[in-house]
Amino acid sequence: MLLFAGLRERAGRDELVLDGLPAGATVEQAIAQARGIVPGLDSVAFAVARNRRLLPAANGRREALAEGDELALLPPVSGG
Amino acid sequence: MLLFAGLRERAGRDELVLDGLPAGATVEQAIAQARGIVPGLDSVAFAVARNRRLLPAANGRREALAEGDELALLPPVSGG
Amino acid sequence: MASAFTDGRIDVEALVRSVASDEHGAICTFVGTARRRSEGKEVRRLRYEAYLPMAEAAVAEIVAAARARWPQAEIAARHRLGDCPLGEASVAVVAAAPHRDEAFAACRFVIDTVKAQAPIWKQEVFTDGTAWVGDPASFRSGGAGAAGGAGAAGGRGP
Amino acid sequence: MASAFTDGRIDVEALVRSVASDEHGAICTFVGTARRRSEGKEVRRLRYEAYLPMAEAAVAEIVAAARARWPQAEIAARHRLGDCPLGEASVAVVAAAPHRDEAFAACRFVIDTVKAQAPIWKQEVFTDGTAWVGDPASFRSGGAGAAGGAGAAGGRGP
Repeated sequence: MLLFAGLRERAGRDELVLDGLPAGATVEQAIAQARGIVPGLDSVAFAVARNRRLLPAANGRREALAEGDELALLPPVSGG
Repeated sequence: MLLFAGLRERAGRDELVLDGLPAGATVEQAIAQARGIVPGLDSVAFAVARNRRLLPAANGRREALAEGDELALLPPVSGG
Repeated sequence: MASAFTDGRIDVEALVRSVASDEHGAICTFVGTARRRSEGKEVRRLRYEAYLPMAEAAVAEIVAAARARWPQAEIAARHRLGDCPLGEASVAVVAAAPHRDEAFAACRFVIDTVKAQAPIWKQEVFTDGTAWVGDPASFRSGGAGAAGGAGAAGGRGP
Repeated sequence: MASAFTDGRIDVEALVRSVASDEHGAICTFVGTARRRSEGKEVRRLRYEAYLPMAEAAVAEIVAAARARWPQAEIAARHRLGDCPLGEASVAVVAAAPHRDEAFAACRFVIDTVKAQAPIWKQEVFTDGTAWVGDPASFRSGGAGAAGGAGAAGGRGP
């Protein structure tokens, strides 16, 4: 799971390896595991990208993960 | 009286000297004299500047001229 | 203040530098260039003429009006006179401001108002003659050299 | 297609040349630069980070959407990553089109959408710490060097 900006700094690293997620685990389960690793993960409203596409805010986090998926947590963007 | 762009080309020169205008002549009288000199003067809708200020379209041409006034006939502008 | 008019190439980068600063996060630049085609006809180059003292005052007033409306903006404008080859800039407007709303709005206001109001005239030079834009009856046949001589300096002195 | 991202200075003139042609009479350029002040605080420099493969795709999609909407426009965009000193360009968008309505509209659309959607993050480096814009809880004291190391390359590879 890739981390950026303030989330990367909070975690002290730019990638988390999530072990032990059961087969068919959802995006939300992966995020729950990240909560135990990244201090203050919920201090910022982040979006989630799966394989470089933004997940729909509505129920994207209920999707089941597949082998090799690239997840990324994206704090509010501020380019420009 | 200064001429620009198509009016300058129609007249073949960039300035007309208007002789014999009576004291207290109006802008319109000066234009009438220019009509006799510049072929096709009214083939383009021109504005009139007096001392580098645009005359109001409504009744600016009824203004009386003063000694040393600089008149200019301005075809539709097309800068840019 | 520098003249808003030049007989040669417009140095757009210098114009940008003249308004940029680290107080301004947004710079909007508009450059108008000479197009090869105009209403279906092939253009060889453009030629510009101005009523110079009145046009200088007009551009200065337009820039002042923009600064009154967007007080934090810095604005510069330059217009070319005389011959303008295809692809080269005939006019440039730069607006620098703290934020992009002001930069876009001020830049757009200045170019729109200069085009609508400043006493500047554009002549299109075609392969078969010349014509003043906005004055269709001004077409003169004779190719690129037809209007040589008159207005060669591109503008009138005071 | 060239990358929309660069670790060094953005060459705005080269970007303009890449879209200009004598078919286009209007070129609108937007440049965002690093400002000295942000909400009353003194900024020493900016630092940008991106989710690079996703951000490249995002900018390409935004440019493609603009070209679909303004088919005659040519558009180029470049964003800086890593350190951006005060006064230097962090982002540049150029739109060339036959007429200025399209050039302004396409340029504005691209910068607005890149800022709103592309996965790019700006960190302000103050004299007394750093903070990611839009993530106030991310403030870390310790001055300009605090965030060194992580993200030094300014972006992530694929």
